[in-house]
Amino acid sequence: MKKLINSVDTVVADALAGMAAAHPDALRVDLDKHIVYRARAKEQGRVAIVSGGGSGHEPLHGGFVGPGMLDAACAGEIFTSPVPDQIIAATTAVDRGAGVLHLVKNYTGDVMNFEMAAEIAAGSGIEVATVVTNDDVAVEDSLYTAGRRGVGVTVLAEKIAGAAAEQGRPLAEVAEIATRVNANGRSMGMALTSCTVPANGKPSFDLPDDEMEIGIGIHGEPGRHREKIAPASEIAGRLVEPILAELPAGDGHGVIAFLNGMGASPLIELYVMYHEVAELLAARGVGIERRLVGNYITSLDMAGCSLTLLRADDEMLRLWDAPVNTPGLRWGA
Amino acid sequence: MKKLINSVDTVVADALAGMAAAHPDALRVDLDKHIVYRARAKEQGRVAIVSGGGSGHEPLHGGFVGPGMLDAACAGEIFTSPVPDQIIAATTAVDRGAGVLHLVKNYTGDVMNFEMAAEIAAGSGIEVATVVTNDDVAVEDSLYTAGRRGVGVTVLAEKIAGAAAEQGRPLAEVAEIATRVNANGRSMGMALTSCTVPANGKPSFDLPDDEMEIGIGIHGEPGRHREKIAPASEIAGRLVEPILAELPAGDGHGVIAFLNGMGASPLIELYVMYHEVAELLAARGVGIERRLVGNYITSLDMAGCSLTLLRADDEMLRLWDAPVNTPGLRWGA
Amino acid sequence: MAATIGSDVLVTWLRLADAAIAERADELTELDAAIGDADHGTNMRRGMAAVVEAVDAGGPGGADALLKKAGMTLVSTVGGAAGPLYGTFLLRMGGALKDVGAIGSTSLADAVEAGVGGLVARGKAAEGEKTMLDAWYPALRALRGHPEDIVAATRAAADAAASGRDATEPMIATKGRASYLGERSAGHIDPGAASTAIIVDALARAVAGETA
Amino acid sequence: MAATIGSDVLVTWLRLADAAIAERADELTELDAAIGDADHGTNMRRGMAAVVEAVDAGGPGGADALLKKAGMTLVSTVGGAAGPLYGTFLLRMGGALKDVGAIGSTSLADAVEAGVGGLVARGKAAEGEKTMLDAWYPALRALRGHPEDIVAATRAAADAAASGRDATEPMIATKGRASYLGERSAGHIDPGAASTAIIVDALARAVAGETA
Ligand SMILES: Nc1ncnc2c1ncn2[C@@H]1O[C@H](COP(=O)(O)OP(=O)(O)O)[C@@H](O)[C@H]1O
Ligand SMILES: Nc1ncnc2c1ncn2[C@@H]1O[C@H](COP(=O)(O)OP(=O)(O)O)[C@@H](O)[C@H]1O
Ligand SMILES: [Mg+2]
Ligand SMILES: [Mg+2]
Ligand SMILES: [Mg+2]
Ligand SMILES: [Mg+2]
Repeated sequence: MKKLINSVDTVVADALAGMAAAHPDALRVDLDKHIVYRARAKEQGRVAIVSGGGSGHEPLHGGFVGPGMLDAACAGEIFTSPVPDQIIAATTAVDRGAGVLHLVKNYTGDVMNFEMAAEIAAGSGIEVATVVTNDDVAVEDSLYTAGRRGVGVTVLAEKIAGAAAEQGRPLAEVAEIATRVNANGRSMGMALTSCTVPANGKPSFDLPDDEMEIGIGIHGEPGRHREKIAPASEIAGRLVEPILAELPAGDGHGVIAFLNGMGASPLIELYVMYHEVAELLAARGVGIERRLVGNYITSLDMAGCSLTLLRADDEMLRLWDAPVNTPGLRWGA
Repeated sequence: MKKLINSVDTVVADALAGMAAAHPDALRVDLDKHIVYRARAKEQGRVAIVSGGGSGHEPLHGGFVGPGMLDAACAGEIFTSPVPDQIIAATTAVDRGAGVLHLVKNYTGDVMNFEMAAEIAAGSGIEVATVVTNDDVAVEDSLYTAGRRGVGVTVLAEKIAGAAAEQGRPLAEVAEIATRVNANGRSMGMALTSCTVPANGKPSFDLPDDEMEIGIGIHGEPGRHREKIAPASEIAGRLVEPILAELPAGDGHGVIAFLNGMGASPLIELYVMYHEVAELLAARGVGIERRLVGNYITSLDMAGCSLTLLRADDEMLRLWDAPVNTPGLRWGA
Repeated sequence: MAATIGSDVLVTWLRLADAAIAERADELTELDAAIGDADHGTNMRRGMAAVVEAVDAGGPGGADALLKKAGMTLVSTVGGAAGPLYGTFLLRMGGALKDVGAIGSTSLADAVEAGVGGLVARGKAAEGEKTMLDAWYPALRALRGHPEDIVAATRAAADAAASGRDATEPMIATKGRASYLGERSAGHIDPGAASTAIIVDALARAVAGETA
Repeated sequence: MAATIGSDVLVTWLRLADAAIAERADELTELDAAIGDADHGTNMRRGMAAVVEAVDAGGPGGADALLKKAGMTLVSTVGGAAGPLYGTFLLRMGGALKDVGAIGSTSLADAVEAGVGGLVARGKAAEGEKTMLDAWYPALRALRGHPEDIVAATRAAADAAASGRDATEPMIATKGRASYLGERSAGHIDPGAASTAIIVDALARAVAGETA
């Protein structure tokens, strides 16, 4: 295992210290509890948004803390959801009297820890709403299983709900918009290589030099199946087709197309992939209203990419265009 | 070799098509000549800046085209400088009557191709000034050699000179500022893995599982020496010390600290590295005025990082803080 | 043949469990790498170490208080699925021992049953979904088989947990991360069932008189 | 024993050089991977293919026009160090052949000397710095050794270029990318010297009557 780290036990703490040092004017990092806050809290009377999850997906979530997006992010250990104490502390700190939205990716651990925290926070008089993202079409959705994973749509939900909160909308509305984003967004990912969890010290799965995994998540879980590596144009098809098969038609609205890198695939390759995705969507008659290409929700040092399509109505687009000023996503501000 | 590409011959063309598709409102890409332009040219009477170089360093240079930074970027083949025809076409297209600055990284090929282009452009009546960056302390500077490589400082020079050009300063002043940035900036890089040039199909150098290269450039050149992998804190020392040994004292001004990823190292590791760098600089009494952490000048799929320190006077800091709105770097706009 | 145990044995249990988990953490992580996210051993080691630290720090005795403190510590330090699950298990188990003085086989089984009820309430899984429940349920049934002999009961429970762990190998997961793999989850032992087998074995050893 | 050649032989030269470079492009790239940036073979293959395409497209004949067209094509298609260098070489070589009718050994040597002068003017390197100059200078000296026999002269030049190429192996580079490696550049053949040896060999074969 080759990584720029000090030791497997201090990766998360060291990276948070680095974030604090890199963004002293924008962020305040609780290095004890592993919580990233905005340097300046938003005004009283506004809904706050707290997210969080295991580390290893940077810039998600800490990099999305700032005006127009999150109020706080709780960083768990690598691929391990944060604990209720962190979530309660963050929720209490950012509540401006208008309630707090918990944006949670659908993993058993994340859901349970946020659930415990929300129960306790509610008990202390803070209004908490929870929206769970579950956009990964690689996983079958069923009442009888853990359901689909929350992946790329989380970034879009954090941005769009964040803008709604910034406008002063009430908690129920902010939660409704986040729910709507999740309901209209679908994702699919693929990997050229496994990631290596530091504490494990070796790749989570072995992948021969001429094969790729299709349908991977963001935690080094192997995918749904394996096949020979293929040109970018074919890989684009493996991502676009299953998404379109499950994407709500949504009154023929166009999409926000989000081509995401898994951490170790360079931007030049992500642009190659985005070109193929855009061509495919054009051929399928799907209009692209907005685009995002880059490493936003990663899986440590995995090479590969994921595609998220969000069928976006006019309100979502307006909120998407609203100013955002975070280390990981910034425009209009 | 595992890459998200269609074929080794079309990587650059496909990636440029992807850039065009990903940023239709911000960029205009000449897919024939491989030149990235701003969607809206700047006003008449302003100095324009053209840069460029081999591809494989994304977002450099095309991702830095936009208000506050470059006017055009010429994309060569992978690791191969652009040809004079491209540079002449870009120079002619962006000249707004106030002359054009060529920002060139110090590699024999880049220097010669820009030189030929500048001769021809000057012949057709366009005022051209050239600033060559050469900040890599891994390479000895000598009158009798090819000299130091241009690496990380190029990003800072593009930003700072870009802001000066935006303010309407004359060509000589813009060139002087770029020269000053280069003169006061130094860099040092290291690699955990080699990159793989697509047409070569295998890593440019072999590196055992427990070794790293110190003093690498951005083209998969092996470094100056090889050693056992070490904790981030020690790696930080390998970068900081040789830079400080050659960094101008500059009236005790603080620095802009730029911790750059080589393409395949995830952000969590870059933050870990930045933390160590910041601690070391504090211990050495070097004030950090501004910081930039991320993948900005990459070397395909190489894992590793480089550090650039720029001894920044007040004018440089003001220009650094000025609005910039490009796909790769954006603030205040 | 001991008929009852005191809370000192539960302290020993937690210490033995900590040591066994620490020793086998890499194995647990490797099981999790195959069908999950390669953190179960790291998570459990961190949590059990914190539990022993909390126990060492002392405080009001009694099985009830001890297990509640241990449960709260797991909830606060583990995260992921295992934190809330094992944490809730111990919290409920402690609750069930509230007014029990000397703990016999039946009251221990009642307490484990309360713990398992907590697991189901939290995780909403059932037996046969390839989770830690597939080790806990057999363990509970085995405990009930020896109402008079807590040593035999816990030894039988440990053996049953181990068999339950092995029985998860061919299962196709429908809960937890392994469910994302669908049919590819078959052929691997569930990491949570494996950690449960370790923990129940530590219980049997503590009850049998092993010291930590 | 031919005493002179016409521009048709130069066309054959370019074609043979294209074929030989294409065939050995991977080898050149591998040499460049060791001490440069792994693109020399790709660059040269792209450039020579474009040269042959330009030659095929026809246009005004004559050694002068032919080599200028080839040089401009290299400048416009290769990039990197090799594009301006080989491009300038051919431009200057063409210029030197401007008013030469039938090309004899001496006028060929004069033209190559003009080309080498272009390399030095562009690249500001000297012999012994581990660049293509270390193949060109020996080739030029060998050419001058057979003023009456252009076949023998070019064959000697090709052999000298090959020896010059091999002699770059122990050198420590002070120009070009390999210079970044300092002492680690020793032990590797310079890729530009290797491509030069291929190109001079193609010249000798064309002059000896080989067809493309
Ligand atoms: N819904 C559930 N009910 C019971 N046990 C579960 C459930 N989901 C997961 N588990 C158990 O948790 C174990 C995984 O724990 P761990 O790896 O620490 O958490 P995470 O899956 O969040 O990384 C699984 O092996 C399984 O035994
Ligand atoms: N200053 C120079 N003078 C002469 N030849 C040079 C000089 N610099 C580099 N070269 C030659 O160019 C070759 C490299 O060409 P190429 O790989 O195509 O360009 P680049 O170095 O830009 O990638 C070297 O092997 C060397 O022979
Ligand atoms: Mg986990
Ligand atoms: Mg090159
Ligand atoms: Mg796990
Ligand atoms: Mg080269």
